Amino acid sequence: MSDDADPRSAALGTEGLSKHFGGIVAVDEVDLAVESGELRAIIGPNGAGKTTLFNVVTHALAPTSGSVYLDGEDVTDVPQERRPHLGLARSFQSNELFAELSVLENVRVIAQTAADGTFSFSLLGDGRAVRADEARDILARVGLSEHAETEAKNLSHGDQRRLGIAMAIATEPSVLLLDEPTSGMGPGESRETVELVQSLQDDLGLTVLMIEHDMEIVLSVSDRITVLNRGSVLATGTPDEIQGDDDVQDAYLGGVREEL
Amino acid sequence: MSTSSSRTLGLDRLSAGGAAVWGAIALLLLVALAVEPGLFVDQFVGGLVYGMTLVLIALGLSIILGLLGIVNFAHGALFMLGAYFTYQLMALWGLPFWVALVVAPLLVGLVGVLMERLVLQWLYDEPPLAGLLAAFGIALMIQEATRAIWGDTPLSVATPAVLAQSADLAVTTVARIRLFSVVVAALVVLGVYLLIERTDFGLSVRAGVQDREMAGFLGIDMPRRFVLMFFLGAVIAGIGGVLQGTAVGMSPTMGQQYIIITFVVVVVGGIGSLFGSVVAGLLIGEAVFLTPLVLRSLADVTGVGALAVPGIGGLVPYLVMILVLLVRPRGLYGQEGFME
Amino acid sequence: MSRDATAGVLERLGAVELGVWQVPLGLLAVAVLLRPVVSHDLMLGYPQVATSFLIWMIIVASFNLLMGYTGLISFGHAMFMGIGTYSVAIALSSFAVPFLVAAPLGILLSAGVAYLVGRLIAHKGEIYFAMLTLAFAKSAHFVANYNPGGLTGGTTGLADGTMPAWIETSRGFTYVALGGFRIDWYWAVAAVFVVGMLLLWQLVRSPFGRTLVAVRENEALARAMGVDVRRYKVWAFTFAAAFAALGGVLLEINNQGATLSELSIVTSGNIIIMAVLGGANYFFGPLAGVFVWMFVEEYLADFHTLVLPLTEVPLARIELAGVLVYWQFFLGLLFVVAVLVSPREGILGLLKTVLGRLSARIRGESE
Amino acid sequence: MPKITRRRALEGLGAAGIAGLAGCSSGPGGEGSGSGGTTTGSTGPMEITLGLFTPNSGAFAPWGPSLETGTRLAIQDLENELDVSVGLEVYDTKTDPSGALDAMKRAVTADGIDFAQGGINSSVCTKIGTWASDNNVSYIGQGASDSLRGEACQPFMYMVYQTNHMMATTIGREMADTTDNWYVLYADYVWGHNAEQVVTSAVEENGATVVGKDATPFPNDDYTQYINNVANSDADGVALLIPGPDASRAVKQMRNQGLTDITIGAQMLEDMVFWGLDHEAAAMVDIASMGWVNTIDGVGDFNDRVAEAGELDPFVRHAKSYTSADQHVRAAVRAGSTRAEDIREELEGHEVQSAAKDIHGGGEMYWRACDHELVSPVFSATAREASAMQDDPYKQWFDVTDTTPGDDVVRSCEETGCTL
Repeated sequence: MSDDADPRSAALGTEGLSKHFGGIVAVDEVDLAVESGELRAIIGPNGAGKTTLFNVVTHALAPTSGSVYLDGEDVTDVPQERRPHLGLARSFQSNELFAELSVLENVRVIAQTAADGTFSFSLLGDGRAVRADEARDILARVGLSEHAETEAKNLSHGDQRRLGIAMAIATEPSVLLLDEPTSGMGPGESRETVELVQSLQDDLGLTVLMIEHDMEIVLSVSDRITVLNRGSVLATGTPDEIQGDDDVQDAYLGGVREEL
Repeated sequence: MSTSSSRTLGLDRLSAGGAAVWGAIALLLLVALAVEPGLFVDQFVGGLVYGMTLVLIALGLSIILGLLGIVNFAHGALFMLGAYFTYQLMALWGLPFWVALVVAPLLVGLVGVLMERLVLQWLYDEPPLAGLLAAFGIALMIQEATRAIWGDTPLSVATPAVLAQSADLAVTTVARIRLFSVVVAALVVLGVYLLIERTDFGLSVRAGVQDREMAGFLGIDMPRRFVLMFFLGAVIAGIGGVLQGTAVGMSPTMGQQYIIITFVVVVVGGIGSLFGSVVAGLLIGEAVFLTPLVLRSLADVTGVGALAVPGIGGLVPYLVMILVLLVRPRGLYGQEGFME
Repeated sequence: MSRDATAGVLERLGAVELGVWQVPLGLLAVAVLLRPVVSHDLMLGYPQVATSFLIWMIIVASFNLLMGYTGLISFGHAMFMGIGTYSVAIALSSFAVPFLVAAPLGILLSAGVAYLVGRLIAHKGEIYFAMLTLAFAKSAHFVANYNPGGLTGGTTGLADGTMPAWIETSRGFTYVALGGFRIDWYWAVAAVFVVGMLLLWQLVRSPFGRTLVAVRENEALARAMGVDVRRYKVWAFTFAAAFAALGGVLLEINNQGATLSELSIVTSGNIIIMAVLGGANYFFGPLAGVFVWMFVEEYLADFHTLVLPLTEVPLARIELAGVLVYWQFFLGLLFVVAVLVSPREGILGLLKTVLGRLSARIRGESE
Repeated sequence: MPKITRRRALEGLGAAGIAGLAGCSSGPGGEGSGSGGTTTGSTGPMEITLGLFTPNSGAFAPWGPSLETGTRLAIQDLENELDVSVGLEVYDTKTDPSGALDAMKRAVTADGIDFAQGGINSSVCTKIGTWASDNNVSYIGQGASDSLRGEACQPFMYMVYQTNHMMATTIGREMADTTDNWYVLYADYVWGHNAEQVVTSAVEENGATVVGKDATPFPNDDYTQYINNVANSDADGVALLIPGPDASRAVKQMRNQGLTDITIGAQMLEDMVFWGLDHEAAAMVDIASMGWVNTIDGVGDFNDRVAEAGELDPFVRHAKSYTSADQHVRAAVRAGSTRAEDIREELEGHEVQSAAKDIHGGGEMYWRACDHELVSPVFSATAREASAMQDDPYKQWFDVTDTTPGDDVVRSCEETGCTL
């Protein structure tokens, strides 16, 4: 069982994507084809290479071999900073912020970058005014309006994660990679965050690729699920298919159940 | 695929370029050897000795930087203190050199511990700049205190009789005190290697550096281990100071003079790699001693006198650093992701 | 406690709400008030030094574009200042090029060198970058010392024939004389200071400058979000060099020529110290840093030179002067304390905290 | 009524502190004239404020106090002998031209010094001397580089120290007489470069050969590679043109490395640099040219007075500072003015007759008009045997072997390139 679609025509596709660290194979010949508008969950045990896969897809790390496609374009060699401008955005597993800037400024700077490109000599005018309204809209959308002037580092953990999503949205993406958007949140907060992701996806027509641990969430919201194990794809399918897959049960879900 | 092939190609080009560089260097050295064989051997041995002196000073710095992440700008001041404590013990209190060789480094170690406990321990989680600036302030304080206690005028101690003459190495002669320094430096390097790589203590420190929280969970008392590592780094600086003070003499600015070149050694070697510091120290020592000779020989051979740039020796370490870092961004043996 | 970097100190002190005018007005106030304040008898007591203050303020502020706004620490910033100084001195003494032609050329040259060096090293890790700037600065120093073609004057530097014809000087007073006009050199520098600092301020408040701040805050995130971090760093480095050279060009007249100390590592170190002392997080931080540094140095150094005349009381001389000769000890202590409080806040940060607490207390009482 | 300034306030503070500690009240020093220009009052002594520029920090910091002591001794003598009151303001040059210039500007504009003296290294002398001349301030410096009385000479700048050329010519003869093949080690800065040129030509003019030379970084610790060069050459003599403690380091390392039988000739040696070293290393110096040494005949009680002041044992900088203050103040008194033009008129061609002449052994000393050089005798010296070195009450390690009249070795006016 795997992606049936052609990675070269999917919203986001990978073909034989691998990443080696010395002798360790962190990502092993991964083929993905995420269709436009799909919400794809990536699951797998710790150390399965999920975050590394994100890093390779976004070119935070150069792949050892293989290719990455975005809307049919081969973007394998496109540098990391160009990718958001091609519509590929991500959030991070740990809270990555411009810690000492205000929440608004965190989002605004990225909105400005989305408008100006990877580099721009805009030396005139007041930078704080550029795309500030758009940034406020995004904050309103993720429910951070009241914290707009707070320094990002002073936000609560959950709000920082939402700011991470807001920043990713500010790049005006078509494909959004979310690395454990609900980590460290309580059940209620997790639910709100997932709803936020879903509403954003609907409103903006996003394709979402999401690493998530909470199986309940994964099974309830995903269109399809890809299971990674030791760097390679174990299975891909709808939630029902994955739940019924014996390999997955053995390698992953079964283990989880036993632990529980 | 395209990625892999371009990457391999890049590596190929790099190693081809590297081979060309090494070839050119070898050729230049051969020219120098052919033109002035006797001097070449002298300078080669001299560079080795000088390099080991640099290694001795750089090693403590490298430990503190690599393991604790503190850019200890005060390391030069600790080195200087080693020399002045030697003066205090030998010239003022009349104790023999061998006592100073043991006692002075221990005293420097205590000063180091004081530094770490009072100031630097609060900066482990700050960006490297914070530690650097604080250490700079401490260096100023130590230097001024040294001026106040021992004065501005350069001082020296009598070289102990056994070490006072030169040693005949058949191909060249070297001051015995310098040779002694090399032996001590080698022993220190060996000792540090064994401590860090072969003992449980070293293992736990390395684990703690990788993941301090995890080490805390495992019940390893990291703060105490860090103090010990700082003590060790300071002691090594002190040993360097004793040897340098005895061989050359001391002045309140000697710390400043050495700290920058020592940083160059650590950076060329690659931050976080003790082995890199050793290699870089020797490399820079040789470069400082052989470059002027090579240029002079080249000037002789080609007849272009302008090639023998006077005073180039002082610039050589920096040129080596530029070259090494442009080819290998993390220095010779630097770890990926460390201090970047 | 907001540590956001661009807003001026006035707003931070909660003094006046001046909006966009606060920085221009603040700069004007510095230019107008500095000399009377500095030359007050109970301060430094002599007006000429105020000119040096302004020039160093430009230079340190240019460094803070790197350290405070982009998060790049350069150990070789003096090199870019020195290129400006030497360019003008060489142009005047060896080629009889007019100052007003040489100065822009010097600034361009400095920016050009910075651009090339930046392309090579701006993407390196923090410590590697710092050490490489040091290496390039050492090389520049070496070249000037080597005195190629007799242009740089080696260790003597350049003094003869380095002054433009329109500078008049007599017993320490310097004037700019242009077509019958004669104004004090201070006001000429003050005008350049205000214009230059306004340009720098516009640079840091512009969209470009805001992106630099994002790079400082989180380089990896900025890159992931679509910022070409390396190019921004290269251009920040280039602009910083241009402003440093602007200061260097003024220094050429102020110091009557060029000497090796304008290229030395010690000078680079002093620039860092001044930036940190004042507070790298504030636009006015470097200005405060220059003020404090020059003031502390002169003030403390005076204690020992002044008490020395009383040699007839040797014991007392040791008691007082003996300690203050080592005033740098206290400078070191100040540094350690400043870093322990916060390495990026400096004097202005401390001041702000103290005033903030005070005003909170006052407000608390009135409520 | 004197203005209350910060400096005066601090001075008062210092005085009060001292009074409290020592239990005696002693007012602050002279008020200073503050006016510049002519200061002869209708009554009372002539008041002069002298600005001293001395390296209290930087590479030459160890020298700092000696300039002040020498100056103070001269002021004592002048005030005893003449109807004059001399105030002294001391400034730190930081061994740095820019730092020295800042101090000079302040001294002239704010503290109202009448004239200036001091400065050791040539770059500092050039910087503050040029500025002083441009601003009509008289200045006597202590640099030894020939450029200071050559292309860089200035109308109101004077030099009290014998030049590199004078000392090299003196020592060059002796070096060539002693042995034939010389290796030159010179410090890589302006004085060293100048010394290298003059010593090389002096050695070669006298029939010996310079077989090799190296520019050594300054300051520098490790001389091994240069010593290797010396050892590998045919040289049987090494000319040390290295100032400060670096010279002593080089000698010590030569001894450690076993290069003990080589002849060492030192240009413009200042014995003080050896005093941190053991006797044996200093004893290796065979030939030295010196501007002054404390074993000159006829020095009188100068040595004792310096030793009493306590900071450093008497050496050349004490004598040169004494001479500077002595000559400057006397010129002003003779002229009845401190204007730079008037002092220039008094100094040019003036023959020294004061105590400054006695402490230099009584040989002829005069201010040459064409380049403002104080033409004075050059001393040749050699180190004593280690056992014969005297340490108490002050260090006497070197003996004068010969005294060469200044006129015999000074460059002719045409050769200097100075056009005053």
